[in-house]
Amino acid sequence: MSATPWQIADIPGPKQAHVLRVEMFPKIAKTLKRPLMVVGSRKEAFEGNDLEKYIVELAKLMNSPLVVSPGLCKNFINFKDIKVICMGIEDLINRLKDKDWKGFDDEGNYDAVIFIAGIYYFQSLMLSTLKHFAPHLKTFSIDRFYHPNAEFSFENMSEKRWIQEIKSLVGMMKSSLH
Amino acid sequence: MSATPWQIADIPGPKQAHVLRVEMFPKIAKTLKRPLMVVGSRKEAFEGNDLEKYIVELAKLMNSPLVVSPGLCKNFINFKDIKVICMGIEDLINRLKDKDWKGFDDEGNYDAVIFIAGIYYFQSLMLSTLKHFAPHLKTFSIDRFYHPNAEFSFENMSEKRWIQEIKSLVGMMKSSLH
Amino acid sequence: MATKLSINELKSSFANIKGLELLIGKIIEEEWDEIVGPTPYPSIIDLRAWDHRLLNRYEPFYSPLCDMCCLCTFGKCDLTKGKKGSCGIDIKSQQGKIVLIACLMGAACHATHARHLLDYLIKRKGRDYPIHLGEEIDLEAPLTRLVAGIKPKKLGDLEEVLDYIEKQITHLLSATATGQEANYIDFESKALHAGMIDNLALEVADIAQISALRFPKGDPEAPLVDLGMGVVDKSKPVILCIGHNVAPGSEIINYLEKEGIYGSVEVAGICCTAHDLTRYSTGAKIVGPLSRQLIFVRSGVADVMVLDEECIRTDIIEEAKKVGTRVIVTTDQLCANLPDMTKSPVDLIVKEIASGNTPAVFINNPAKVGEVAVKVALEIAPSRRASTISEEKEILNAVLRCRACGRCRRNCPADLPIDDAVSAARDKNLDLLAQIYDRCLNCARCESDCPEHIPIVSAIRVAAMEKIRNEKYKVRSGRGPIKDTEIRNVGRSIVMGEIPGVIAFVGCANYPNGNKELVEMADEFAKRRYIVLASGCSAMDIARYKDEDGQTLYEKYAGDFDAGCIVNTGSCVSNAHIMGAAVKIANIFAKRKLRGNFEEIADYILNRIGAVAIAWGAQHQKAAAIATGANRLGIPVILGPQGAKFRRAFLGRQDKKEKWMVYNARTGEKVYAGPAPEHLLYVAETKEEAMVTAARLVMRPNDTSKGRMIKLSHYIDLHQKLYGMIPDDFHLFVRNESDLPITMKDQLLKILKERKWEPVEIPDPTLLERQIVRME
Amino acid sequence: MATKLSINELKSSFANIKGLELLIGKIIEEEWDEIVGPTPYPSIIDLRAWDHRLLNRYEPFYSPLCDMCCLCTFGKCDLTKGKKGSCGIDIKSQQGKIVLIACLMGAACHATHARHLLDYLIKRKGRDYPIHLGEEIDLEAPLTRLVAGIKPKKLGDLEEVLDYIEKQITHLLSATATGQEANYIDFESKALHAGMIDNLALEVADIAQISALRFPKGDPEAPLVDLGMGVVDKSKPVILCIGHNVAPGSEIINYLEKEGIYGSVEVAGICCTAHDLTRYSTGAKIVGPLSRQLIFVRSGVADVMVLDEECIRTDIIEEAKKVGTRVIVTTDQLCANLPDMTKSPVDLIVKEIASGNTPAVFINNPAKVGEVAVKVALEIAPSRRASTISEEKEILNAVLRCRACGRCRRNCPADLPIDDAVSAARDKNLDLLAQIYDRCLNCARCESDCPEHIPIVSAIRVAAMEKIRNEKYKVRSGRGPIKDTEIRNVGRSIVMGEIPGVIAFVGCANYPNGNKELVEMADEFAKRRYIVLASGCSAMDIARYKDEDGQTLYEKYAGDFDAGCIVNTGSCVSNAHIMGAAVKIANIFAKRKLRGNFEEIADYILNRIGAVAIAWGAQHQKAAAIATGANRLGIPVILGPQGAKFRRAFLGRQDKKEKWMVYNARTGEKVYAGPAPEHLLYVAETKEEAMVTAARLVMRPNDTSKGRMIKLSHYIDLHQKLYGMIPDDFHLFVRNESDLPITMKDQLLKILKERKWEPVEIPDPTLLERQIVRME
Ligand code: SF4
Ligand code: SF4
Ligand code: SF4
Ligand code: SF4
Ligand code: SF4
Ligand code: SF4
Ligand code: SF4
Ligand code: SF4
Repeated sequence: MSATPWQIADIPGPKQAHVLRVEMFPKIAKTLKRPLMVVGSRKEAFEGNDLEKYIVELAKLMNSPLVVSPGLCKNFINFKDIKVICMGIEDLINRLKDKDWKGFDDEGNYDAVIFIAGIYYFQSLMLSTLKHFAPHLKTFSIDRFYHPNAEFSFENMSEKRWIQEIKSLVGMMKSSLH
Repeated sequence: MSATPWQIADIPGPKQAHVLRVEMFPKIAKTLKRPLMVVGSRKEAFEGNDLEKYIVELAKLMNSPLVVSPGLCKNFINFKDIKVICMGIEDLINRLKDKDWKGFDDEGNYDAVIFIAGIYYFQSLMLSTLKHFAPHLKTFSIDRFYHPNAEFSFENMSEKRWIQEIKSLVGMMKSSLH
Repeated sequence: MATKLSINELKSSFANIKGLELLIGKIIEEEWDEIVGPTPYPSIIDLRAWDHRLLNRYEPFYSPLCDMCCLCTFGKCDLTKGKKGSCGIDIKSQQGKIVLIACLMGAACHATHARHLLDYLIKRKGRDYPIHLGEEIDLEAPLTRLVAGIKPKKLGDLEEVLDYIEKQITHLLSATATGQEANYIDFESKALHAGMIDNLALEVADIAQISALRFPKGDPEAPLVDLGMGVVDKSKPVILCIGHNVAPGSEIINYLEKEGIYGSVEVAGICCTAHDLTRYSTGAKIVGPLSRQLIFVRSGVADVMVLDEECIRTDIIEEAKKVGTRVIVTTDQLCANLPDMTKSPVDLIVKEIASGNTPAVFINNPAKVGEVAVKVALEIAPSRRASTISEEKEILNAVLRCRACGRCRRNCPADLPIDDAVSAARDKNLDLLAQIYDRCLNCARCESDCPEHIPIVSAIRVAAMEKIRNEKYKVRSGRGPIKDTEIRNVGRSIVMGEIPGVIAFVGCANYPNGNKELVEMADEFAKRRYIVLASGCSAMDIARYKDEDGQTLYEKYAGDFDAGCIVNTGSCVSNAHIMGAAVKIANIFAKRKLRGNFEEIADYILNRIGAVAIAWGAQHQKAAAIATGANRLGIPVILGPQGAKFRRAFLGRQDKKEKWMVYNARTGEKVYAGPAPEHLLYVAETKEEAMVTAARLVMRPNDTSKGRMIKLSHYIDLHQKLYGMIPDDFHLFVRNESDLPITMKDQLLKILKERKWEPVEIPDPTLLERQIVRME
Repeated sequence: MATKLSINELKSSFANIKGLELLIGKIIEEEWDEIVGPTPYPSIIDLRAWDHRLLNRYEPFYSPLCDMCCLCTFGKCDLTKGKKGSCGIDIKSQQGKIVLIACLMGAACHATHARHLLDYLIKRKGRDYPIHLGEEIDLEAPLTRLVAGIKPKKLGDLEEVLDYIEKQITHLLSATATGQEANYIDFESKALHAGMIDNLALEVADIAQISALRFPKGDPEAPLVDLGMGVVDKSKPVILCIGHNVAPGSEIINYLEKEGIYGSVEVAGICCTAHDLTRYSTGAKIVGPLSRQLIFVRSGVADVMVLDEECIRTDIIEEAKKVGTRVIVTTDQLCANLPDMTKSPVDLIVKEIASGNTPAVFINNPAKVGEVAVKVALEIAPSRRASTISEEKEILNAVLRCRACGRCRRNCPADLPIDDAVSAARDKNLDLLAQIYDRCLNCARCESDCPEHIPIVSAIRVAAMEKIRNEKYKVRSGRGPIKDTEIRNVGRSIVMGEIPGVIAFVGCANYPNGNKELVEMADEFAKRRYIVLASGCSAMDIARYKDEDGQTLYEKYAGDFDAGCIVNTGSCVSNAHIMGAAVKIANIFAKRKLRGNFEEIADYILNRIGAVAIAWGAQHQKAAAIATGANRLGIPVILGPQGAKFRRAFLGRQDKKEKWMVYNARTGEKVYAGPAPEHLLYVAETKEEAMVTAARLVMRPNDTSKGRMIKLSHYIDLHQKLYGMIPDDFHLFVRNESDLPITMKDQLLKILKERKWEPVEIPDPTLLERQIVRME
C-alpha cells in the first residue's frame, strides 16, 4: 500500500508517477477530451470477479473505445455498445507515441490513456515508452500496482482491495456525470 | 526542501536514506557507542560562518574523534581537546568497511559514522560503499543535501538554513546531555 | 606449407591464426569459382544502406528500462523527457547504444566460444581437418559464404573468419564509448552488424564441431535421448556439465570410453553443453535448461560439476560446495578466483579435489578435465551426500517462519505469486509451491529478499519432488544443418507460400508462464503443417511436456525439415542453421549467388521466405544478438513480454501505406505490397498474441495466391480461435480475390467491400534498385 | 614477398592483415635475438597470477554508482545489501563486471583508432614503411616488445599486434555477459588485462603516426604552439577538427599546402586531434579540451567542422547546424545518420554542403575530406554568420526569465552554483557566470533541465566573452616518446629515488574545480624537481593558465624528461610513452629483458620506479582503461573526486603489515618493505590530497637512503604545507635513520621513538619467487 514500484527494482529514474486516488479520477476524467482505455493481459486479474463488466462500464462512462490485449479480447467481444479493439499493446503504443496517428476513428490521436490489468513488467515498459516519447499524452494506471512510469498511478494494493476501488471508481464516475 | 537526491539523477536503487530531522538526532546519538564524525572537503560550506566550531563541539558532545578530509584539515588542527585525524576519505571508508579494523585508538571499529561537508557526488559514493559493504555501521549525513546512500540523512536545504540547523543540533545535543 | 611450419614454432596462442594466408589465396583462385559479390567481409558501413532501408520501414521502438545513463564519470545523467546527458546524448541514442552493447556482449560470447572450440579442435585434429557436414550437404557454410565470401574447406579456414569477427566486435564496441556514435539509427545499423557477426560466429562454431566431432550431420532421424530432472541415475557416479562448450564434456566421455566404463558413470548436462553432449554421445543426458540449474544442483546428485562458459549461475560454485559437489572450471571465461591447477599432475589434482582440500579448481585443458572429473567422481561417489529427508523437513520447517510480507513476490522477475505459495505451505498446503515450480525461473531472487531467510527455491524443490522424479522426457538430439536435399524438396513450397511458414522456437527460458505455453505453440504450428524448428533452451523446453499418449512433441512429430515436422537443430550455436536454411533456399532453390552478396540474399528472404522466429523466453545478451542478426537477414522475431527489457523493437506501421512499397523487379515500378512482414522485432504479451502474430508475419510479398490463401486461412483461423474474431486487418493481405480462403470467401468478400478494398498486383518484390533488371 | 602480393589482390579491408606471416618468422629468427620471455602475446590467464598478487595487496574497493543491474531481461535486479541478481551475481562481482566493461570500451576505442590509423598509413606509405622514432630512440616500442614479444620494424608488423588486441577484447567482452565470470577478483584480473591491451593499442597508434607522419620524434624542444579559445583568427576561413584521429585533419593541411594556401585558412582542433594536428604542423591551433567544445562551436566561428572519432558531443552536429557551420563526419565510429557521400565527386559534395542542401555529410576517405573541407570553407567563409551582438542581447534577455528554481544546479554534474550565477545575471551581475566559465565542463546539463529554457551555456559564454577573447596560450607540441639517452641520464636517479618521482598528468577535463588546480599541481611538482609529464586534455589544460610573467608552464619549464621539466607527450595515445618510459628504465638502465616478460618488468616498476599518474578529471572509459593498464604495470594512479564514479579503486592498507612483505632477491627472505606504493588506484577529494598522496605514492621499496630521504622530505614538507601537520604515517617509510631528512632529523627521531619505530633492512625487492636468484 505504498507508492514504491511494485517490482522492487523497477525504479526508472527521477520522474515517477503521481499517486492517483480514486476520488481524484472523476475530476481529471472530465478534463480529458479523447481518452483511451487499454486492457492488458494479466489473466489472473479477471478470476472470480466481474472486472470485465466494470471496465466496460468505465470505458462507456468516459466515452472511450477499449483496446484489449489479444490474450484477453475474447473476454470482451460480447459486450454491446462499446467499441472493442483487439490489438497488440506494443503495436498500439507505437501508434500512440506518434502525435500524427489518426486513431481508431480517423479523428486523430488520443489525449489520455488509461491502463489496467497489464503484465506488470511489460506494462511498465510500455508506459516508459509513452513517458519518454509521447509528451502529447497523459497516462494513467488504474491497475493494482504502483507504476512509476505512468503519469498518475494507483498505489500498490491487494487484488481484493483493488476490485473494490475499481467498483467505487465506477460509482464515483457515474455520480460525477449525473 | 524535499527528500529527493540533491543531484537529480543520484538515484541508487530501492534503498534510500530515512529523512533525519534535527530533533531526532540527540536521541539516536545516545544509542551510539563509538561514533565517528567525518568532515569532507566542500570548502564553500565553511565560508562566512563558524562551521568548524560547531563541528568540533558536536564531536566533543558525541565523544567522537574527528576525521577531516585533507583539503580542510588545516581548518581544524588548532582546536583543543579533540582528536583530529587528517586522512583521505576513501582510505578511511576502506578501513571502516572492514569490521575488524582497529580504529584510531586500537579499540576496534566504530558503530556509526556522521558525515558533513563532503563534495556531494564523492560523498554519495563513499556512503554507497558503506551501505553495501559495512552492515556493521550506521551512517548519517548531516550535510545540507539529502544523501540517499546514507542510512539517515538531512533533507535538502539552503546553506543558510543548514547552518541554523547545525547550530540547533548542537544546542539540542547539549541540553539532551544535561 | 613451409610458412605454416615456421609458424608452428611460435608458442603463443595468437600465432595460431597464421599459416592461413596461402590457403586463402588458393581457395579464392582455385577452389571456388563463384564471382565475389559486392560485400565480402563487410565493414561496419558496407551494409549501412541496407540497414537504413530496413530501419526506415521498421523503425526502432524504444522502451527504456532505465531513464538514466551511468556509463562515464559525468553520470548519472537523467534522460527523461527530452533531457540530454553531459555528452549531449538523448534517450533514443542512449537506448540504441545499450542495445548495441547487449548485442556485442552476445556476439562476443559466440565468437569466444567459437574460438575456444576451433583452437581445441585444431589442436586435436589439425588445421587441415576437413569441414564436412555429411553427404547431402554441399552448401556447408551458407553464412560464411554469404558474409565472409569464402568457402571453408578445412578447420584452419575458419580462423580468418574469426579474425574478422573479432575485429568487427572491437570496432563496434568502440562506437559505444562516450562521444562516439551519435544517432540511434546508426546505433541500430551497428547493432544489425553485430547481429550478423554473431550469426556468423554461430556457424563457425557449429560447423567446426559437427565436422570434427561425431555429431549428427543434418540427420532428420537423429536419435531420441533422455531429458528431464528425473533421468539421472543417482546410483551411479554423476558428472554434471554446465555451459556451452562441449570440449571438456566430450573429453569426459572420451576418457570413460577409453577406460571402458562409459555407462557406469552418468554424464549429464544443463544448458547447451547438454545438447552438445547428446550430439556427441547418445548416452549423455540432458537435465534441462538454465531454469533448472539451481534446483538440480541443490539436489546434491552430482559428484562433480564441470563448468565451461556462458549461462552459468554466478553462485553455482557456492551452491555446489554446500552439497559437497566438487567443481572444475575450465575456461578463461569463468575462473571464479579458483586456483589454477592446469599444470599440476592429474593425481595430485584428484587428491586435492576429492579430499575436499580444494573442492573447486581451475583446469584449462579439456583432456585433463576429462580424466580428473572421472577419477574424482569415481572416488567420491560412494560417500556422496545427497539431500536427505531430514533436510527436507528442515526446509519445510523454515517455511513456517513466513510472515506473508510479500517481498519475495515483489523481487521475483516473473511476478509469480510466490508469497501466497509460501504462506500456503506454511499452512501445510504445498500445491501452490508445486505449481510455481512449473513457472519458476530458478533465479532465487525471492530467496535473496526474504527477511526470514526462508530457502524458498529449496521449498519449491521439496514441494515438487514427486514431479521432479517423474520428469523423464525424450528429445531428438540436435541434428545440426538442414540438408540440401530437404531444401530442394520444400524450397519452392516455402517461397510460393504453400507451406504456410517456418516457425523457429529459439532462445532462453525466461518465459512469463513456464514452458508449457511454448509446447502449445509448437504443437499448434506443427499440427497446422508449418515447418517447426527449435534450438537451445527452447528445444529442451519443448520436450518437457507429454501429451495424453505420454509422448513428447519430438516423439509425436518427425524430425525432418518439412511441413508438420519439428526439427531440433541443437545448441544455441546451431541457430546458425535456422538462418542458414533461409540462405540455402535462396541459393539452392532460387539460385541466388551467395558469395559476399548479403544485401541481395537478405532482400530475397525478407520478401519471399516466410520464416519467423519466436524467442519466447529471450533473456541473455546472446538472444539479443541472434535476433538482431536474423532481422538483418530479413527474418522477423517475436519475443515474449520480458523481451521488452531488451528495450528495443523494430516495428512496422500497417497504417502507413508509403512504408510498404517495393520495386517490382519485372518492371521497376514501385508498388504497394502490403505490410508483409509487418514487424521485424515484436514483443507479444501472451502466447495468443505470439501465435497470431507469427501467422501474420510469415506472409511475404512474393506469396502466390495459393500460398497467400493458405497463410491467410491460418491467420484468420488462429485469430478467430484465439481472439474470438476475424482480424481487422486481413484485407491488407489480400492482393486479389484468389488470395481468399475458399471456405470463407463470401463472408470475407463482403467485409472487403465494406472496407473499400481494391485489388493490387503481385509483384516480383525487392527493395533493391539493382535487382530491377536482374542479371543472373 | 610473393605471399604478400597475392594478398594485395584481395579487396576486403580484413585481408589487410595478411602478408605478415613470413615477416614475423624473420623478425623472430633473424632480427631480434633477445630470448622470448614466458608470456609473449599473453592470454587472459597467462598473467592472472601476477594480477592476483596485486589484488591481494591492493584489494578492489567498490563504490557502486547504482545498486541495480539491468544487463539482461531478468533485470532490473536490486543488489543492495547482500541481495543477489537473478543470475546469482552479487554487487561486488557486478561492479567488477561494470568496471571491466568500461575498460573494454576504452580499450576498444584505442584499438579501433589504432586500426584506422594503421590502415590509413599503410595505404599511404605501404606496409614496409619503417617504424622509426628518431635517432636517439632504438627502443622504439617498449610495450609491444614487452607484451607482444615482437620488435616491430615496419608498419605492417603492427597489424598482428592489433589482431591480438582485437581477439583479447572480444574474449574479455564475452566474459562480461550474463553467466560468465563469477568472481570480482577475476573480473579485476580481466580488467587489468584489458588495461594492458589498451596501453598496447596506444603505443601501436602513436608509433605508427610518429613514424609515418612528420611528428616530433621525442624532441624535448618540440615547438611551442598556440592554444586557447582566443587563438583562432576569425578573419580567415576556419576549419575545426574534433576528435582523436589525425588522418582527416592532416589531409586538410596537406591539401592546403598543396594548393599553397596554408596560412590563409585556419585549421584548429579540439581534443586530441588538436594535439596531433600541431604535431603534424605547427601552424595548426589548439582550441582546447573537451570542456571547451560546446562554447566554441556555439560561437559560430568555424565554417566547417570535421569530426573523426571519440569525445565528440553527441549533439554537436545539431549545434553546428544552428550557427551555420557545415559538418563532415569521417569514420565508421560516428555516422550520425548522415548521407554517405564517400563515392560522390568532390565538386558535387562541395556544392551540396556549401549550398546548405546537405549541410552535414559522411565522407569515409581522409584525402577527400581534406579537399572538400577546404573548398567548402573557402566558399562559405565570406558569408559566415558568426554570433552577433543582438544574439548576445537575446541570450541575456532570456536570463531574465530565471526563477531561481535551482534545477540547473541539481542537474550539474559538478554541482556548480549555476543557479546563483544565473540569478545574479538576471540582476545584471555577470561576474558569477564568468566565474563559472572557469570551472564549467560545457556539458549543458543545466540547460537541459531549465524549465525556462534559458540557454545557460550561451549565457556563460557571453558573460565570459572578454576572458575568452584573451585566452591565448602556448603549449609545447606533443613530443611523443622519451629518448633512450634521456633514460640513460635519469634512470639511475629515478630508481635510486634521487629524483623524487615522475608525476604524469593524464586524462580528461572532468575536474571538480576547473583546470587551475591542475596547473598548481604541475607547477608545484616541477618546482620541486620531480619529472612532470602530461598528455591529452590534461596537457592542454596545464597550458591554460599564465603566471605573473605571462608565461604558461610550458614556457617556464623545459621539455626534457628530467628533473624540474614538463614534458607534453601529446594526445591520449601518447600516454603509451609514459608507461613506455618506465619500461625503458627497466630495460635500458637496469638491463631487464623485455621480450614477453611482463611480470618481471611490472615487478621491477612496482618496486623501483617512483612513477605516479594523476588523472584529475578522468571521465571517459578510455581513462579507466589507461589507468588500469598502468596499474597492471605497477604504476599507481590518483583520480579526482569524480573518479569515484568509475566505481572501483585499488587500495592498500598501511595498517596491515602482512600485506607489505616482499622477497629480498639477494637472500630469498620475506621482509617488510613498508606500504610503498600504498595504493594502486586512489580517489582523492581535493588537490591537496592528490599532491600529498602523489608524494607518498612515489616511494618504492628499492629507494636508496638518499633517495628515500629526498622523497620523504617532499612528502613531509608538502604534508605540512597543505595539511598543516607532520604526517601520522611517515615512520612507516623510514627504514633506517639515514632515510630521515637531515634538517628535521632530531624532530623526527623523537617522533619515531614515540611510535616505537624500529629499523628494517632495505631489500632488493621483488614479489616474484623466480626473481630470487636472478640470472642476468
Ligand atoms: S555517457 Fe553521456 S549520458 Fe552517459 S553518463 Fe556519460 S555523459 Fe552521461
Ligand atoms: S526463483 Fe522462481 S519464484 Fe523465486 S524469484 Fe525466481 S522466478 Fe520467482
Ligand atoms: S519474503 Fe519470505 S517471509 Fe515474506 S512472504 Fe516471502 S517467503 Fe514469506
Ligand atoms: S542504466 Fe542500469 S546500472 Fe545504470 S543507472 Fe540505470 S539501472 Fe542503474
Ligand atoms: S545480469 Fe544478472 S544481475 Fe544483471 S539483470 Fe541479468 S540477472 Fe540481473
Ligand atoms: S533552472 Fe533555469 S530557471 Fe531554474 S534556476 Fe536555473 S536558470 Fe534559473
Ligand atoms: S554546462 Fe557547466 S554549469 Fe552547466 S551543468 Fe554542465 S558543468 Fe554545470
Ligand atoms: S583526455 Fe579524455 S576527454 Fe580528453 S580527449 Fe582524451 S579521452 Fe577525451
